[in-house]
Amino acid sequence: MHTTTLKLVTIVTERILEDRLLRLITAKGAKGYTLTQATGKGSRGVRASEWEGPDTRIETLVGPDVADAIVAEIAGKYFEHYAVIVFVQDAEVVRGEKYL
Amino acid sequence: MHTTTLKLVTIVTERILEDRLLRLITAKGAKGYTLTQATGKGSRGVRASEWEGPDTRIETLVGPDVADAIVAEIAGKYFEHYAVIVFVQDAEVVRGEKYL
Amino acid sequence: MHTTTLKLVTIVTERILEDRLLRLITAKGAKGYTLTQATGKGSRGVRASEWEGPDTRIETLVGPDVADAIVAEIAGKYFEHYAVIVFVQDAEVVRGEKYL
Amino acid sequence: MLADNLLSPVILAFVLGVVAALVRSDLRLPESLFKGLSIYLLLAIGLKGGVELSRTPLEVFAGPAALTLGLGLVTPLSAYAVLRRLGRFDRVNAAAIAAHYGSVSAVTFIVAVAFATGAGTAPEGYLPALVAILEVPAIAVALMIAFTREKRAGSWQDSLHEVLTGRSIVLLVGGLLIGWAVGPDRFEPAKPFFVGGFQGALVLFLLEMGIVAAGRLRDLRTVGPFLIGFGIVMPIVHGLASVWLAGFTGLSPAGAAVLGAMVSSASYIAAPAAVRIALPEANPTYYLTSSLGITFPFNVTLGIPLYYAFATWLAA
Amino acid sequence: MLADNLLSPVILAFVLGVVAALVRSDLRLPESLFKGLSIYLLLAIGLKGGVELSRTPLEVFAGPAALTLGLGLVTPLSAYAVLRRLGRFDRVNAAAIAAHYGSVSAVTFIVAVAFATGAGTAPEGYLPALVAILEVPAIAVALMIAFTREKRAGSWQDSLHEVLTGRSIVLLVGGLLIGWAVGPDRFEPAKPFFVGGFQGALVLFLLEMGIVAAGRLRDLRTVGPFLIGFGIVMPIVHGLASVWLAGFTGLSPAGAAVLGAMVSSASYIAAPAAVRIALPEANPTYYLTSSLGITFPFNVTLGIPLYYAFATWLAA
Amino acid sequence: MLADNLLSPVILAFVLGVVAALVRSDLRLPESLFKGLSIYLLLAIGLKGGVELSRTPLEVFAGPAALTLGLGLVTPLSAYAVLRRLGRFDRVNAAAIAAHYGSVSAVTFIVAVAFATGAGTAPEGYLPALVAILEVPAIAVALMIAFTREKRAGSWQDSLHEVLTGRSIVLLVGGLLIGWAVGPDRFEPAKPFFVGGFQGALVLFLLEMGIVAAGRLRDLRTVGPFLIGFGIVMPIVHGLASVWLAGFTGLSPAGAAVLGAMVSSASYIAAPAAVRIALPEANPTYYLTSSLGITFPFNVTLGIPLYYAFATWLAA
Ligand SMILES: Nc1ncnc2c1ncn2[C@@H]1O[C@H](COP(=O)(O)O)[C@@H](O)[C@H]1O
Ligand SMILES: Nc1ncnc2c1ncn2[C@@H]1O[C@H](COP(=O)(O)O)[C@@H](O)[C@H]1O
Ligand SMILES: Nc1ncnc2c1ncn2[C@@H]1O[C@H](COP(=O)(O)O)[C@@H](O)[C@H]1O
Ligand code: NA
Ligand code: NA
Ligand code: NA
Repeated sequence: MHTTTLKLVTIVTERILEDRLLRLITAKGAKGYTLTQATGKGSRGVRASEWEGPDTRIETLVGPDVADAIVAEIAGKYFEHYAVIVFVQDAEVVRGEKYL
Repeated sequence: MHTTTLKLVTIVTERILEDRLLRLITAKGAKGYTLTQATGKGSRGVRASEWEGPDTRIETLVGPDVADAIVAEIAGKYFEHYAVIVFVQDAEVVRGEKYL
Repeated sequence: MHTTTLKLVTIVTERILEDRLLRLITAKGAKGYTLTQATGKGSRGVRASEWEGPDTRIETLVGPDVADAIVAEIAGKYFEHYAVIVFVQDAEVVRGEKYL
Repeated sequence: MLADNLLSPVILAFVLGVVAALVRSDLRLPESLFKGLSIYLLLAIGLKGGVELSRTPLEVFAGPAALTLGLGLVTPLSAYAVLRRLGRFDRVNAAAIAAHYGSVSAVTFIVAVAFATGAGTAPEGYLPALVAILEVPAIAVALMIAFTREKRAGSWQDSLHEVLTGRSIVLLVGGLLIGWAVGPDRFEPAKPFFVGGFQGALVLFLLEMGIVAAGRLRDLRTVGPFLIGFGIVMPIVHGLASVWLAGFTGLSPAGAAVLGAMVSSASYIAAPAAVRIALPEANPTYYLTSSLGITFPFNVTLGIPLYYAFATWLAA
Repeated sequence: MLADNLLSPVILAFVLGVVAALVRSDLRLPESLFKGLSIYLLLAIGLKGGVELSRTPLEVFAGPAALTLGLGLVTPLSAYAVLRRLGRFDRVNAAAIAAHYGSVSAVTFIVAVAFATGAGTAPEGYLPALVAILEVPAIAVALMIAFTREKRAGSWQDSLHEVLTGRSIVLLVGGLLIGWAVGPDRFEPAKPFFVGGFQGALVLFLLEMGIVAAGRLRDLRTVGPFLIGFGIVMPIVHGLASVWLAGFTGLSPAGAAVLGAMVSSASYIAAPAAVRIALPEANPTYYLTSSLGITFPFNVTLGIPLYYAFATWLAA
Repeated sequence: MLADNLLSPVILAFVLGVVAALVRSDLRLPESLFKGLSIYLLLAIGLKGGVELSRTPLEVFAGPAALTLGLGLVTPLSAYAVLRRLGRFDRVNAAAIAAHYGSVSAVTFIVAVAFATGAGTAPEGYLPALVAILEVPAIAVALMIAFTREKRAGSWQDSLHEVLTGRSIVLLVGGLLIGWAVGPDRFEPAKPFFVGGFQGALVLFLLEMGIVAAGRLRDLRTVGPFLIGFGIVMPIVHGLASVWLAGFTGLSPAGAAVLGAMVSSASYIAAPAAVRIALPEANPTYYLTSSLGITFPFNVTLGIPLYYAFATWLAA
């Protein structure tokens, strides 16, 4: 089966940034994304609205350049003031061209 | 600690296919799976029943052959008409023989 | 963009162990974690309280030594009697030093 | 009378939901609550219908039941014919849409009952049994059309299992049987919850329905003018014809109006799930946008008062 | 009288849930709603019980309370003895199951109260306080048995913390204290929600209970005939004995019947969580299937009418 | 009178929630249910307020409305001044906290209405309209202060969109408009749900509020004694001043007391979301702990009876 190696970018952040980050990754070239509800703990304890819901976990499969662009933009804009974590992994995708 | 390298197959698809895909991966040899609720956006916008709940995210740790068989069957049967994405990663599993 | 390679440890287990495992990973040196609700099937079918909620999925990004320590402790203490699965993957993390 | 309908909390909550979605508010009922409300509403109408059925003589019920079954078999055919001939849809998409318009929207039914009751004349209490009768046949008929000639990607046995064991049918039929078995007295203690709370729960449900329906509006351009027209004219035709026929079965004007609303309505819970499985090649944008984005809003605002006016005019 | 019980919406909803699961319907109450309903039901019975307690003289309450405490200490021992001697279970599994049969199922209690009230004689209003008294001791006793001789994988301090701070106890005891503190007048505004809506909410809850219990049925073969018999005979023995003893404490026949139902019932919320932590080696299939798949359905359908019949017969 | 407030099920449920969190119970309302309850409560007060507004002459409403708007503009300034001068907070954190104390907590409002009604004198029914008026201006004013001098990390247009289209405003304003449009008669069928169930739903909501607020308590040490004092004294000052001013607008003593509670209260739904986006540099621990961990518990227990006592004393 022919597969392509893409980058799986996973972002976990406060719910309040969800819309903003989805716009950001779409703008950088992501063709799709998957969201799951999450909660978590990191260096920043408090969330702005506890009942706005907990964190959000965003996964997007993208090419390496798009991955870099997304990571750089998030690091630059959101790392300082918001609770956010970003990590990147390889993933083999069938018919992966669709996501490039 | 002795570990085995297995394949982590992740599938994100419309909720309506959940039962069908779980039967499929079990038939192909998966010994277990983990489900999380997800929502997402890809090339197909619309879901059949918006309140049946959003997408489902299926993870299964399997051997390389089973992974191939699962990916091939899903690609053949569901890629054309349904919203579905499949990707495969390596994962180190303790006492991984249990899942082979 | 400067990144660090960390270990992503994923644990899926019965809800009833959630608190215990979070204490365990924190004690072993994890600086944070992300939780999602999950359900699943493996070799042990039954859960103690079906409405306590299904399984829990814990992700933690840690250094290799911490990853080993977490995996060893969970395997030793919980594999025999509880439904639990643990796997480890590599992940590139921006400003990953924060999590070491 | 139209004002009476449009100025009800239920309809205005729907409008509020649409507005909230258009201004991109973060207002959304949590999914589990929405699902819970739909379970509550379906079970409640089943129970109430069953209690009424337990005191309805069979001969009173037989006529309307037979008519409903007949309409469930005929309306998918009329919808299919119009979609193929006038709309030039291919067989698969025409059958998919026809399944929706032959089946029934439980919420439209509920709003129609609320409207008729509010207008002063409660319709027959056993009508929920007709909702259950109307739900399945149309889907079966439409899928049969689609499966007669060609091989299909989906499975139509799977799909029928899906409808028959689907939430709507289980709750409606189960509720009817329970209500029928327990009768009015033993139902009494559960009444505050299932009857007293009903209208208010409906307000909350329609708030979210508005948000969901608004999400379909952006696809109006995609589906084109024919389907928009179809989503308004087809219900009117089906609805008025049903009201007229209902008169011959002994249904009261209010009951005839509600039956008209039921038959005119398009399913958006049972049918989409069944069609997605049986006819995956059909485009969900067509059937969801027309049933949820056009016919549902039309019916709950203008359609129901129209059927009601026609029913009272016929009776006069 | 049996028909009166079996034909209540609450019991039939349970049956509907079982049927829905057996035909593999997609009907399920969302988990968060089910949890929410359990919180509501526990808080509601706590509040109502507390309000009643505030007007019950201590001397009236003392007898039944002492009896309940005694039964909470004795029933795990009798269950353990039977499981070891007759059932040939090992110590750990016997203790695990005994913890369940010594403790109490709040839903069985609620159904029993509804049944007695429906039968025309409301039981004493302070009974919820007895549920709280009955919940914990049995679990402690059973775990003590398991921990006396051998070293165990689990922690029994952890486990006790789990029961004592668990949802059931916090809501029951908290509700009792609140109800007792506010008294009948200040409770009035909250009554429509907690009293009026109660029976209906119970219908919805038992619908899901039926689905959950049906999931246990497939394990009936695994657990074997002894445990099936145990799950029916043990409750009858505990229940009838409790009804008989209750007569000496001044409880009314209705109250005695409800106490019988409580003592006969097996916990499936507090006990499983506690046992899972204290005795992870015990097989959950045994204790969950017997308490949830056998004893619970038996009690809500046949057991409660039986205890009630015995109580009225004793009083006559 | 203080006992009357402290012994209500609503307040005691809040206390139970705090206790449950402190003993580390697993009791938590599922997130979706908590969100659903907040939607229900906001829509319910909007609807009831709107129905009342539909029979309130404009000249009666104008005075209190103008006063409320004025207070919404002034209180963030007074809070800011105190925080800067006496508290030595930097501009950003002072503005962030000021936004919360200028805006309003809907739950405090609801508890105040329940208290006044329970004390025998129902406040004016149109007060929910004032909640809507009070919610937004303070946030705008406070953000303006923060954005005047320096460049900021966040966006204040984004933030305003967030408040204006946020759940609270959409439900309050939407509910007001619906209630106003339908009037008392057409609202009747929805009353059992939205009015009858209200107090009980509030009990459940405050149970979870207690758990959430307890989670803030551990940060009390971090925020320091000044902010603790501020969280008690500032509401008293704002509250008493508002009660006094309300007397001149024709509001009844009960209405004046409720307005005092509103103005004194600190937002913890709309404001935190808006501030997080506009002023990400501000530390959420400060504004959340003071509004949710200090001012909210203070107001619902001691503050409301105080404002009420002052209002009745003024009127006597
Ligand atoms: N080491 C970690 N492993 C996994 N998830 C983490 C880790 N640290 C933080 N997170 C997640 O990222 C969110 C923000 O973290 P922080 O910015 O450190 O407060 C947390 O709420 C967690 O969900
Ligand atoms: N590039 C992507 N990255 C992550 N998830 C995706 C991506 N594209 C699609 N998905 C997920 O796969 C589902 C189906 O996608 P599609 O078949 O493209 O409509 C979507 O609902 C998303 O949850
Ligand atoms: N092969 C697998 N792939 C993915 N998840 C699994 C697998 N096996 C088990 N799990 C998850 O781990 C949990 C415990 O598994 P077990 O201990 O085998 O009962 C299950 O409930 C699943 O969520
Ligand atoms: Na129809
Ligand atoms: Na028992
Ligand atoms: Na304020």
